Amino acid sequence: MVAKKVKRSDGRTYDELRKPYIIKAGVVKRAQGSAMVQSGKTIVIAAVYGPKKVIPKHLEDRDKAILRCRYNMITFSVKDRKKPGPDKRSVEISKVIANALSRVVLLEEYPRTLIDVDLEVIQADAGTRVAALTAASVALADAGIAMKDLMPAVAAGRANGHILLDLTKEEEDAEDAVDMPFAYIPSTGEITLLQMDGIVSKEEIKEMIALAKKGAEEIYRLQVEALKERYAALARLSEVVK
Amino acid sequence: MVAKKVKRSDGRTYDELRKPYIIKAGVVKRAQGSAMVQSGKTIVIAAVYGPKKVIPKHLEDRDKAILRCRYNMITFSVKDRKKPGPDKRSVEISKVIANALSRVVLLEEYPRTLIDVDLEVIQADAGTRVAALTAASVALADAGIAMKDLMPAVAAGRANGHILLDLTKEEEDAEDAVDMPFAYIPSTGEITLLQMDGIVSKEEIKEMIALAKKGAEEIYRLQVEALKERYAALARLSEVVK
Amino acid sequence: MVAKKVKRSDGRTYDELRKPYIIKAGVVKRAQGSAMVQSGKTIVIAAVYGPKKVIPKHLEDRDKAILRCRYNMITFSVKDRKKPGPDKRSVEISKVIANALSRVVLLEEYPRTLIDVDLEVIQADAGTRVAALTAASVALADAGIAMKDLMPAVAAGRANGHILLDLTKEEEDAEDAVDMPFAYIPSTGEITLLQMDGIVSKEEIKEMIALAKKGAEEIYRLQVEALKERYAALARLSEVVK
Amino acid sequence: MITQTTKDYLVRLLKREARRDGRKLSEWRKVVIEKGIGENAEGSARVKLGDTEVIVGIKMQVGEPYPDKPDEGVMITMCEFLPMASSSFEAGPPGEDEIELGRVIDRGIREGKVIDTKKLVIVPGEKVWTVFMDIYVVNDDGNLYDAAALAAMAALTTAKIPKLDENYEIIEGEYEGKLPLNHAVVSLTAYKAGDVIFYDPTHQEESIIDSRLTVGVRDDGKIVSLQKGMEGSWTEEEVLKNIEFIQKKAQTFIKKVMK
Amino acid sequence: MITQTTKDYLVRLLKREARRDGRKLSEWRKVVIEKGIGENAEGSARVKLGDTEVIVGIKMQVGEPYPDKPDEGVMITMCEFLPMASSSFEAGPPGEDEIELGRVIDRGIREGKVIDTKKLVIVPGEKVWTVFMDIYVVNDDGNLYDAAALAAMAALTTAKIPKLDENYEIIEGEYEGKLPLNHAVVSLTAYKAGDVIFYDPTHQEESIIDSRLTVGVRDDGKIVSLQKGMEGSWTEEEVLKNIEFIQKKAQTFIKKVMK
Amino acid sequence: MITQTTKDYLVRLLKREARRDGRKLSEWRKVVIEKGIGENAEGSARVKLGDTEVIVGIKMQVGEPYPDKPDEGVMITMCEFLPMASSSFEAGPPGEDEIELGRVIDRGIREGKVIDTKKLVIVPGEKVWTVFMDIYVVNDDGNLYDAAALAAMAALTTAKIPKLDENYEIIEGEYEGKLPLNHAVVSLTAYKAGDVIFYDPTHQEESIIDSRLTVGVRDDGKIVSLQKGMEGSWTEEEVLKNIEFIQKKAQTFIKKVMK
Repeated sequence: MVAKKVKRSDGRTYDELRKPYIIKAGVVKRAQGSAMVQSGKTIVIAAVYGPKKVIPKHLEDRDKAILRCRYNMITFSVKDRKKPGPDKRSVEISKVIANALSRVVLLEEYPRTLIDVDLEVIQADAGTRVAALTAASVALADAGIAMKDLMPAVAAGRANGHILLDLTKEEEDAEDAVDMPFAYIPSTGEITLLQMDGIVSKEEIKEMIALAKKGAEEIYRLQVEALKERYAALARLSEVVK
Repeated sequence: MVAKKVKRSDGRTYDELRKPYIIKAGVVKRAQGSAMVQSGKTIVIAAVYGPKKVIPKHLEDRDKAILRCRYNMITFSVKDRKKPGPDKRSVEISKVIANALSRVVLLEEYPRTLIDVDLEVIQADAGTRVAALTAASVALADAGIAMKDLMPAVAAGRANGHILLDLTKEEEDAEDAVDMPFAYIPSTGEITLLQMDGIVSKEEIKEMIALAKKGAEEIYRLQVEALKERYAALARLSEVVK
Repeated sequence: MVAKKVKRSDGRTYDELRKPYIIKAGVVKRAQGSAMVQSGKTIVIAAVYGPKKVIPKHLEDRDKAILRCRYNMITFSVKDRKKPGPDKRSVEISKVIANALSRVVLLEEYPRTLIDVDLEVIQADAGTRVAALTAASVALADAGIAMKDLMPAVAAGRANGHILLDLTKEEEDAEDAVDMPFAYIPSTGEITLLQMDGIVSKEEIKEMIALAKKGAEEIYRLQVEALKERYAALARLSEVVK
Repeated sequence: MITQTTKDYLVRLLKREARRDGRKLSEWRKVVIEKGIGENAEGSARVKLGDTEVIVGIKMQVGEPYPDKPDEGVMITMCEFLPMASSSFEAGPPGEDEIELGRVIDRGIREGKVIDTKKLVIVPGEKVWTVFMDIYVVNDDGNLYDAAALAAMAALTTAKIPKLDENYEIIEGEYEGKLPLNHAVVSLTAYKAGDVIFYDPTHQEESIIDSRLTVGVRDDGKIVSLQKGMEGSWTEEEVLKNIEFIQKKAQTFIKKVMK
Repeated sequence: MITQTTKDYLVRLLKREARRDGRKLSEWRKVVIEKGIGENAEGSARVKLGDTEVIVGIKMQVGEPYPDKPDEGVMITMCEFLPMASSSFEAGPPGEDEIELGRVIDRGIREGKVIDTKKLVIVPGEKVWTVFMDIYVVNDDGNLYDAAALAAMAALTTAKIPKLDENYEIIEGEYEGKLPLNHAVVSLTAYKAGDVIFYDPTHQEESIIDSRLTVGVRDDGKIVSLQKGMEGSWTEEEVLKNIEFIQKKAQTFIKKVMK
Repeated sequence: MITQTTKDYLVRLLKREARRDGRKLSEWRKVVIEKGIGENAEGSARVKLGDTEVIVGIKMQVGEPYPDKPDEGVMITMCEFLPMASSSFEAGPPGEDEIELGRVIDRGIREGKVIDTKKLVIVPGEKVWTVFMDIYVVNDDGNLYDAAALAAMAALTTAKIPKLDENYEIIEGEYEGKLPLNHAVVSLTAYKAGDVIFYDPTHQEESIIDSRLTVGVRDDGKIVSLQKGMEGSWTEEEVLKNIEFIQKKAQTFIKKVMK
């Protein structure tokens, strides 16, 4: 892979995350854990409730917790008002996100329980599912749920002939656009979410994966930062309380 | 409050209930208790089933009965055919009626049970929710369910510059119309349902409440009458059976 | 009833089943029992799962099995794409089929269980409910569920002035068309499904029933054949396995 | 809940051709037909059959014809058992019992060509009258099938077609005339408990019934619909005998409804 | 879950006119109003009332007028408690609490004639603007009614009408001007626990509440809506006294919202 | 129900690169493709992959284009697991497994630009063909993803565009010609159990699978879609290796489908 001179409309290089890229833990007070991810104009909030009782009981799993995700776009997150309620797209995304998270959450430690993860897209400008997944693992950690690791997620793709990291909606609308949402566990090298739309060669996929890994590692550092800040804030708070 | 000369299109004075205003208990044979209220052209039937088992069990309240209301307009109760099934309006009305009734029904006497109150608007000409509530407490009493008191309900409001009792639909369609549904326990002075739409001063609210109280007291007497007649009829029937 | 010279568009006499008329058992591998019925262009598949646990438990019948049918037309079984999901017609047909089957299945032998019968109309050219019912009892037998007898079903009707057996859609579209779906237990003479649309005299109904009985008896022989063939195939298979 | 003792007693009675309320096997309870019970409906009726009570309303709306019948109006039937009608008390989307009853009533009216749908065209191929026939069961003391059939036909006889303004909006309170009817249809239902066939059961009697057979009959004596219901079975002879009986009996009921 | 001990403690505090966070009975928590929080909405606002957080978005769509109001635009209000907002955590169609809150907020805005709907006509009788007011509860720390009322009014003040092309399609990013408003309306809510009436409860305090009374007030001091909620009751005197209090207090909040 | 003993046995077999039915890890079961199985569909096909059976029908309707694509036809994919297909036996609205399968198949066809949607315009901006692709799983013996992908593509190759009369109503039995296709796309799926990757699992083998990777490949060798499914994970190397394998293998399947 050669370093490339790409002129992106928002001034980024091909391998840069959007600016601002912000992760903040502890944004929803009532929740056991929560996080917000802002990636350019995309804003997603994640919140976690659980482990809790499964109702009705016959749905519980005696060996592990059930991890349930709801990915939802609020009506005014997009230009054309989104009709409230789940559609097929949000059902699929909720499923792939829950699948990916199950790889890092130690579900076996919470048999016969339910862990609920609510993912709300407040503003959408492409990359909402990866922002949601990135927020989700921070929210789970914030909730004190046992995990093997954090899981950063990011999309790589192609627009106007270039392989790019973290596409905006404008870039996704390019004639030759390719979008590849990607989630990754840096410590093990495991790919936990991988989807792709668009017409590409195997070589381009290779390039996109490499780029996505790089982006994911950067996001991982921001996830850790966010949690550190959160713990520091909590520590300050407990000082005050004392 | 000054006595007023108001010319209402149906010939009533400002503080009169519609004619006919009829309450009749025991109108639905299968039900444990039932009642019909006719207020002018508005006709509502109430029927009660319960206390009965709660299914599924996990919804039951160990300390008291659950009181569940369904307020429903039948399709041909209104000029424009009402689509079958609950809409937001009927969900809200069902809720405020159930809330009001909970103030008089001795729910603590029936722990872990469900009391169902079905309220069907057969013909609508304004004032359906207060007619429904008036019918409901008679139906509950007819069902022999322990209650602190009966609860009459009536609307006061404003049309064409006058504060009026028990508005018709025609009056509610006035340019300056105000509608204030109201329920009341005469023995304690408790207001148990209070809603209002329209642009008014505090003084007008005061006037409307006073008028509504007066109307409610009249309706209370009709409720008691209806139950007396019902018991008399049942007594006659048991004579016959003997 | 006089023998009639009727010219039907597909060359059949008035009392003939459509050609081909095929019954085949064991067509859906995963199911406990299954069958396919093809009647001319109408094709229906039936499959049986159960007896199995009833969930939720409070729906179970302590005295017998619940027999649940789903009659469904797939979207491309008809010229105008059928919207997926149940409509009122399919709910009614599912019910009358379940009712009819309950007359032959020994439900008392399987208390507190559920027997599910799925009936899928793959291609529709009239007579789908009787084809479904014919397939259902073969599928139940194939599943080894205890039954008093098989139950053949067929429609008789009228088109263009003639009483006819097993009408096609073209015949059903005649100006004077009458359709009478009919199910029958040959060994006992019991009529277990009977419906009728259209304007007829009592004499015509008599004639249609007689014709339908004759058709049903023919179908009964094909049902028995299909099961024999199925058992033979299974026997051959078990030879091979040995 | 009806106890097994009561059920056994009812069975014993029926075997002696007797009924708890003294009726004969083929005797109906008192029928009360009230027409025009809903001021906001284009047509309406209430039928009481003993304590059973069914109300039907007819609402007319401007709608589109079916693509395959551009020159005919449309009829849509809805049937709801009000939660108050019985102790099963359930709100929600129509269940299979409601759907079956609604469809059986619909079929009689439709197949008997009761409504002259050709006269319900407003703009050929584009705008026609949609006739909503909404059936509500208010109290279920048995034999909903007959009560609903009578109420539906009674309501149709009272229905009027609203006047329309130039934008095809309904002018409230003004009417073109009556809903044009070709025929009257009533369906009656035979009920079977064991080997005994009888008519117009109460709710209590329904607890011992195995099967029913509904027969739609037109004012000209034609049979227009059949529906065997429930899990029991019928012999050919039973079917034919009861069709014959209903064919005659229905004329009496049609007269009551048309009054 | 809030324990009985906590509840008892809160009751004892209230009886002494005290609250856990040191506020007076009629003292609100800190209110933060942020306007324009959603780039894809035609209008939006976030209100934080202590830890309670509500966001409201205004979306404008070309739609049809109601047949009986051909010369007015349409307002539709939706209210959803996001699952994250509280530990009840339920997705699904709106429940009765969401519906009541949505309808109470809607009623204040509608009855107060806040939006000048006469100016939302595009083609008279055919095309008008539909104003969607979508309320989302993000975090529930009590008194959603006031937070939602403030957020709704704040969002309306920021709303713009999109430009349309010749086919009545919205031109993205271009606007005709602001959504025309006649008035500002805010509703505030009195809460009652036993005999004590107080304002702006936290989620914890809500656990001991019997009833609430929401009063919609317009910038000209007029009362535009009332809603008694929950199972408790109010005396006439209590009602009038709290209406009077809210009537005044609301003007302070209206000023905050209009800034 | 598949017992733990069976599962352990299957795992042990796979570790030795062996399978219960004697196949190699990357060997598919016998594939039978039947085209034109539904007379009432505009296109249709049945695919059997061993005992797995999937049928797909194509229905064409006159509809409206999407506002942002006025000059293109529309494709809508529906996927239903018939209750008969497996012992989970559930009727009802599509669950998440059906939705995922439907969307993965849809994505391959859509992103591969298989249908020449530009040629499906009837009246530009107003009327276009809507192509319904309805996928039904009749029997689930594993690897529904490959069976559905093959059946969908096979059905598309048989689809015809109906003739329309002057009112844009379909003339039954007459056709303009074939549905215009630009390309053929087939997706194949790699399955992973522990560290072993293999293809075309039976239902029994699926009980030990951790993850799957579906790769959509076009007749020109381009990759058009990816979908990692289930809870397991993949290394970069595994992903690339299996993409490469499928890229080649798919051409064989495309040939079978296009025959």
